[in-house]
This record gives sequence, C-alpha cells and structure tokens, in this order.
Amino acid sequence: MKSLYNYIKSIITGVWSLMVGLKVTLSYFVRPWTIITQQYPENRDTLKMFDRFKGEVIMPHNEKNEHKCTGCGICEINCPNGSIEVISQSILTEEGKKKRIIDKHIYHYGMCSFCGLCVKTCPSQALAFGQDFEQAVFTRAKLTKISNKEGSILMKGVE
Amino acid sequence: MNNEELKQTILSILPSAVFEENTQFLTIQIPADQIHDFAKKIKESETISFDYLFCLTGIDYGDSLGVIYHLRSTKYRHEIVVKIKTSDRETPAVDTVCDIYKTAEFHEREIFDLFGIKFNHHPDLRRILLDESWEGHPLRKDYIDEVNIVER
Amino acid sequence: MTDLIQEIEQQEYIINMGPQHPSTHGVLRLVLSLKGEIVKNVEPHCGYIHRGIEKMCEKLTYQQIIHLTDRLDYLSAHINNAAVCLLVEKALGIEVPERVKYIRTIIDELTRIASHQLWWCSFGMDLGGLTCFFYGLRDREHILDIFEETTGGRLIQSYYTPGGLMKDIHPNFQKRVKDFIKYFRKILPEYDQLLTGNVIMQARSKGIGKLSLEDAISFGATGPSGRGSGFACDVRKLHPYHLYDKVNFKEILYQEGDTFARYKVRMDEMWESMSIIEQLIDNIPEGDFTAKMKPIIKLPEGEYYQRVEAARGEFGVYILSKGDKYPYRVKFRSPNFSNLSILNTIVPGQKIADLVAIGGSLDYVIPDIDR
Amino acid sequence: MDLNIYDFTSFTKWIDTSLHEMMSPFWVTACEMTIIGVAILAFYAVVGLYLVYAERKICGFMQNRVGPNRVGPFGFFQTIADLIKLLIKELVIIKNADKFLFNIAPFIIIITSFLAIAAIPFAKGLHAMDFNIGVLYVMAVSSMGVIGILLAGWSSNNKYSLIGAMRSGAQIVSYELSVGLSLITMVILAGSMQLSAIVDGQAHGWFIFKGHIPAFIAFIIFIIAGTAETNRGPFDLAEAESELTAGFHTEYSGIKFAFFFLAEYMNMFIIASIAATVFWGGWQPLWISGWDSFNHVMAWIPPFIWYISKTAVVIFIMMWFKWTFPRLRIDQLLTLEWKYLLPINLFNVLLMAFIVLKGWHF
Repeated sequence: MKSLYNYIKSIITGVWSLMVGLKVTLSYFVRPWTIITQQYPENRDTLKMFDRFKGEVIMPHNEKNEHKCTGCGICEINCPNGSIEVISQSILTEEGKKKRIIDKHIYHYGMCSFCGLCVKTCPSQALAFGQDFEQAVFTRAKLTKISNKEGSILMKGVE
Repeated sequence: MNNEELKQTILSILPSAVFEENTQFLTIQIPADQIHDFAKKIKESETISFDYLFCLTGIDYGDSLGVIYHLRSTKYRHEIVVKIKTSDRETPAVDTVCDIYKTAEFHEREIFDLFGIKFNHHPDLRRILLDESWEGHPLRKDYIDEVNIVER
Repeated sequence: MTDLIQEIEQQEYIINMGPQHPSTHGVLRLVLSLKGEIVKNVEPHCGYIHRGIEKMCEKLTYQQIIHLTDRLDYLSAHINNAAVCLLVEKALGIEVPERVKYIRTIIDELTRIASHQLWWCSFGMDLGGLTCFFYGLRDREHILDIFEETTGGRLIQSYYTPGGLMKDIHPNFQKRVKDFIKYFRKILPEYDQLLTGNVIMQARSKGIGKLSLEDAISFGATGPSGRGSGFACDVRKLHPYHLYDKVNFKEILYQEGDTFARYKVRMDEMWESMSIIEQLIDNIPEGDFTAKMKPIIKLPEGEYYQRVEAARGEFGVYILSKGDKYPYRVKFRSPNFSNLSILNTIVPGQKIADLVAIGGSLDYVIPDIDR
Repeated sequence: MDLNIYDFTSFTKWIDTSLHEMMSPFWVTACEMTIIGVAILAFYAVVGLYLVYAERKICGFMQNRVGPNRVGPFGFFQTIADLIKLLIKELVIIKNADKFLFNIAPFIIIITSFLAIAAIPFAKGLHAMDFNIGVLYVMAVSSMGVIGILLAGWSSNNKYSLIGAMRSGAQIVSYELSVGLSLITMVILAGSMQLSAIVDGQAHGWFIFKGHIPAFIAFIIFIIAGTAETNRGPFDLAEAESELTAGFHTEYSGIKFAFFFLAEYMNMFIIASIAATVFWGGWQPLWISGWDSFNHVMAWIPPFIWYISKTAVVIFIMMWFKWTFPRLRIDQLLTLEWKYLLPINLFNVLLMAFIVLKGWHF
C-alpha cells in the first residue's frame, strides 16, 4: 500500500515540477516585449559602443592633422605579440638639432590581443582605443594598418 | 602544526632531507630515488597526513631537471614543498607517485611530455598535450624550434 | 553460435566523442569503449589547443603575462589575472590600495556569476533543455555589459595589472552592478523552476557520477566539483586574498558527490557571490586605482606560489624567478586539468547520456586544460 | 443542423460523376488518384514548411528571442530559403555505406508519413479514403517510419547513427503500445474505428468532454506517447544532439536530410491531427448543450478552420514540451513507458469500458 502511495505521489510531484517549468517558458512566450535582442545592421546609426570599448588601436589626430607620437618605440617594446612596429627617422630641425620623428607607425591588427599595454605605457598619450568593431576584411594584408595619417606632424609642445 | 614541528617530523621520517631557507612554504630537497617512499610515508602518517598534491611542476634548472611537489594536508591544513633533482638530462627517470596521489597520473604525463622526465611504474606514460610524433620536449631550456619560436 | 556471441561480447565498441562534438565544450576528445549504451572506459585526449603558454611566459614581462592568463580559463579571466597580480605584489611586497581590493573582489565575484551562468546554460543544453541556454546567456549579457563599460572587453579584458588596475571603474559601475543584482535575484528562482526542480533533470543527475571524498582529494578535484563531494577546498576561506577575510559568506559544501550535488554547489554559489557583492558595492573607498609601480618589474630571486579560487576550482601560479624581468619558469596549476582526470573514475558503468551530464557538471574549459 | 454549406460530400460526388461521364472507370481512378496525390503533396509541402517556421518562431519567443526575422516580413520566407539551400547542397556519398539502403531510407520515412494523411478527415467529406478501420490504419502506417530510421542508422556506417537507430527502435516499439491503448480507450467510447464515424459521434460534445476522466487521461497519455513516437524532445533520443551529434541522420546531407526533417514535422502534424480528430472532435465545432445561439455561431465557422486550429493547439503543446524539458535517458524513457504509462493505460481502458457499460458518460 505504501509503495502504491509513493507511486502515485511520485507521479503527482513529477507532473507538478513539469508544470512549473512549462509556466516559465509560457510566461516568456506571452511577453515578447522582454526580448533584448538587438537588430544589428538596422540599428547601426543608433548603436553606440562604450567609450572604453577596445575595438582597435588608433592614433588620434587633431583637426590640423597633428598627432602626439614621438616615435620613442615604447609601445613596440611593451607589445607582447609584436603587433606594433615603429619606423622612425632622424631629421634636422630648424634650430639645427637632430630629432627623431615617426615615419610609420605600423599596427598589425590581426596579431593584436587588446591587452592595452601600448595605450597604457605610451608616455605622450599618443595612442588610444577606437570603438570601431566592424573590421572584417577579405585578405589578411588589409589587417596591417598604418596608424599615423599621411602628412601628419607632431603636435606642438609634445616631446 | 607549525613549520618547526613539521621539520622535526619530516627529519624523523627522512634524515637526509635538506631544508631550504627563506621560502614561502617549508621546502625540502630529497634524493630523487626516495620520492615514492617519502610520499607514501607522509601521506599515511597520522600526524602530518599530506593527502592533497595540489601542484606538480617540472622544471629545467639548466644543468639538471627537477620535479616540485606542492603538498597539503586537508586535515591539518599545513603545506610543504618537496623538490627532487636529477642531473641526467638524456634519460631522466624518477619514480611515479600516481599510486599515492591519483592526480599525479595526468600531471606526470604532462611533465613527461614537456620535459622528458620518465616516471617509472607509471601506468600510462604517453604524451598528453603534444602529438605522439612530436620531437623534443618544449619546456626544456635547450629546446630549439626555429619555425614556431620567434625570438625578439 | 555461442562462440560468435562470446566473440561479439568481447569486442569493444569504440566511439570517438570529439574533438568536434557539441557536448565536450570545445576540442576535447574522449575515446569511449561502450557496451550497448553503457560506457566501460573513457580515455580523455587533450592538447588540441595547446598553445605553449608556459613557454611563452618565459619570454614575457610580468605585465605581459596578464594577457595570456586571460586566455587560460577564459570564463574566469579576471580571477586568473588576479593570481599573477597577487603573486607579483606579494613578491615585491607591495600593498595595493584599499579601493583596488574592493574593485577586484567585486569583479572576481561578477566573473564567478557570469561563469556559473554560462555553466548553467550549457549544462541545461547538455541535458537537452535548449531553452536554458538562452536564458543563461541573456542574463550573462548584463555582466558582460558591466565589464565592457569598465574594462573595454567582453570576454578577454586584461583589466588587472600588477599593482592595481588598468583604469579606474566607470562612474556607472556601481549603479549597474546594483541593478544587475536586483534583476538577478528575481531571475535566479526562475532557473530553479525551469531546471532544478524538474523531475527529468533530477532523475538524470541524482546518483550519477559519484565522486567520493577520498577520490576528490586524491585527484585534486577542486572548486564546485570537489565541494560537491564535501571537500572543503575553497581558497577564499583557506587562504583569503583580496577582501575575502572581511566579507561574510558561506563555503557551499554538499556531501553526495553526484552530478546533482555539483549542480547545487554552483547554484548556491551564485547566491553567495551576490551577497558578497552587495556587502562591498556601496562601500568602495576613494583612492588610487593602482599602487606606485616601476615600469620594469623584476621579481627578487626565489620561488613564488599564489592560488586563487577560480570559478572551476583552485587556480595556482608557480613562478621561479632568477631576478630578471622575465620569469625563469611559470607553471599554471589549472583546476580543469585535475578535474578532467577524475573522468575515468566516475564514468565507467554509466550511460552515454550520463557521461554528457557528468561532463556538464564538471564544467570543462578546454583552453585551461591544454594551456 | 445546417452544416450542409460546409459539406464537401456533394462536391466530391460531383467531381466523381463528371469524370465518369468523360472517361472509362480505369482512367477515372487514375485521374482521381493524381488529383488527390497532387493536392496532398501541395498540402504536405506547405504544412511542412510552415510548421518548421512556426517551430522556430515559437521556440524563439519561448527562449526570449525573436527567431527568424530576416527573410521576408517576420522571417516568413525563411524556411523556403532554407529549402532552396538544402536543394542545391551537395549530397555527400559515404564511403563503405550500404548505398541502396542509405538512399532509400529517407524515402521510406517520408512515404510513411505521407500515407497516414490519406485517412485523416479534414472536413465533412474531405478525406482521401474513409477506411472502416481508420484508426488502425493510421497507427499501422505511422509506426512504419521506424523502419526508415533503423535503415538510415544502420546503412550510414557510423557508430553514432547506429546507436541513434537502436534507441529509436526500442523507443517506438514501446510507445506504440501507449498510442494504441489510448486510442483503443477512445474507440471503446466511440464504438467505431472509422474516423468519419468517430468525428460524427462528436457532433454533440467532443469525446474529451463526453468521456471525462478516462478520456482526459487517455489524451494526456496520447500526447506523451505521440511526442515520443515522433522522436521529438524531450524524447529525441534518436537524435540527441548533445550525445550523438545528430543520431540516425548524422551522415545525411542536402535534400535527404530535408526529407528526415520534413517527415519529423509531418509526423507531428499527423499525431496532432489524430489527437484533434479523436479527442477534440476533428472538424466539429464546439457544441454546448442548451446554448443554441452560441452553437449557431460556432457552427458558422468553417470546419476546416476548426480542424486546423485544433491541430495547431496540439502542435503548440508538443512544441512547448520540447522547448521546456530536458531529454530523458534511454532507461528512463523505457521506465516511463513500462512502469507508468502502460499500467495507467490498461487501467484506463478498463475504466472506460466500465463507464461505457454503465452509461456514465455524457
């Protein structure tokens, strides 16, 4: 008799536990406004990434096409993957002093692991993280970027 | 049990143990051929009962190869580090402890894989992380791989 | 005829589960010998994504190692980073500001919740309840948003650095965390309704994959996998780091050692983590977000060992330094590697479906096994 | 009752007689078969495709996401796009597979699901064949699908497939009993195995109300066992993607896989149709004794709509099950059948017989 009681009890508790689960899924089924899915390509205009989002390493330029990179190469030393190459050249300034300026700041996007050490250690805050995440390309060669823009010069007052 | 009492107990088990100074844990160096007996004794001993091997590290000192056992007692909550060294770099071999600490089975396979230290009486000593056909033992300091390792 | 039957009985039916299989959670290969549905022997083959992180670390500075520890157990990335940072701080004798300790504790616990959420949804999926997967991921999204706002990354953040943090927390951080806790306290009972109480789930997990306490200690099964067997191995209690000696929380222990016990440990840990965060989130003191550090860190000669409680168990870092700016030898004691080795002890005699449930309850992260 | 406006009997009779006027009896039969074949094929395709769509959308909402929403408005043409993709995919030829059986298995599955539709009454006079043993026929035909699954699993030369097929065999053989017994319970109440007679018997009250307790128990058992018969979650052990990758159809690709996929949905549709027909009155409108004006309004809704909406409700329940519950293990599956469903079912048959004997039904 006891076993029959347990048998029926197990059926009832089992069915009840299943009903509780069914209630959860049904409650979401009838509440479609709780969906948090973002419609990505449609919301591109309004989509704003967080300020600190690490999309790529960029070298910010001001409106006069000036950057802050002195070509010291500290970012290159600090990069664990070798994804930054700094090619600098020496020029003579107007006062006749020898000065090192940056020729090309090459950034291998495909090798970057976004550890943030280059941005953190840069002594003149020349590097920053860009928020662009749409970086898909068809060939790997395109992943190698040059951070300093064509014809840009060092900002005044940055040593 | 504090470190001083632990020291005395261990010396009574193995008089030839050498203690290192200024270390985070109580660190003992013992001869490589005694590791199995020693591990068995300190695990079965009622007073110290080191039953939990929480880290097993292989190491290449340059001239010799070593294995480091980090042991802990779940009962008394004290810890020791046992080190063994072997100067044989060609066919290094030490006794396994995987019949005492079952976790050692995988960790010894890993050390065999990456350092080439053989563990006698290990039930299933094969490479674990690398491919069976891999040549050499990568974590050794004299390992050369001109293709995959880029020196900067 | 009987000879033929005997011959067939003796033959092993061998199946390769993985490296491409939905329920091995990555590229783990399990070679099963079956007898009908019953697994007689299981042999894990790992190393498919072995990247040689320990070897790479020997050529990296201590700051650079951080971005590799992220990639071990990517689901408890912050906690792994904390291990290296704490080790370096201990070796150099640096006391980090109080603010850093608060933030690190909160972020570690958020990481633990996020990891357990992902475990819950993948465990549900292993059992065949696909809906769990989406609920778990939906709620994890909130934590990832908090991380993204403060650290800039969603999965691999590299937020900790020896001596402190990369940046200070975002001004919204506290409010968002409080909102999340409020939200998740409401949602977590739903998890119980959907899966924990379910009679099918209980039948599939109770009494399955029993791991005895002796085996748990001997195999070094830590984290929820060990605590499900009654092995008190919570590093937060045994060797408190961060602020764990100042907050109140319980170490969750279950004695059964089966899949359901491991499940319950994780479910209860989520509640505990939330209570830890609630104790701290309003009291973050003002101050620096990093201690004063030299640009080049050189550890004094010697051996160092630091352990932390990652989401899957005890994560340890052993570093032998010879006084250079590079470590001489780095060893990561990964919890999953030890947890994997118990598989051949608890699985034989169970069915294929149980193997999947056990694998789900042990919660592997393959990069942590292979390193 | 003025159900006559929706009576298709005269319409089908008229086609039959007009065809007889035009040609010889042999050609009439051939012509009628073609018409019915084409009609059912078109119905099959539409229902199959939109059940897939419905499933994806329903499961999407249950999982708190939107489901397909890219192809067409609300993703309405998603499954058509998928079908085109499957049609142009490569059919991978498996080395060492039993080629003949491997190729024939999807057809066996799809033909069996096709055959069962023939006996289902969509509206008065609108069914291909009115067998006097309709219930038996539907059960016999729908249980033949397991042959296709077994062949697919066996001939693929894949260990996962074989395990999946064996599980499926054990499962369907067991659950066939429950399906049969729960239908027999209702046959006792109806007093006929002819589907049209069963439907006609429900003109004044559906059987699930007429037979009250035993009919309700039989309905629950039928839904559970029917879900198991169609290899759907939580009984999808033959596929069990977290255990056996894809079970019996691991090795199938392209349109052959689509056949398995469509057949699964059609089997679900058939089970739902039978449930609607036997328990919920098929195409009969809701009838409540005494509420004459209400009954008139109900009768005004076309029977085909009644039939489809009842079927849709049952299908929704089956989908709801699938997207809520975790999967059972094979031994638990068999335990559920042999220790729970079968004894309850046998008891239920006795109860129903007793109630019919005493005339305690409505």
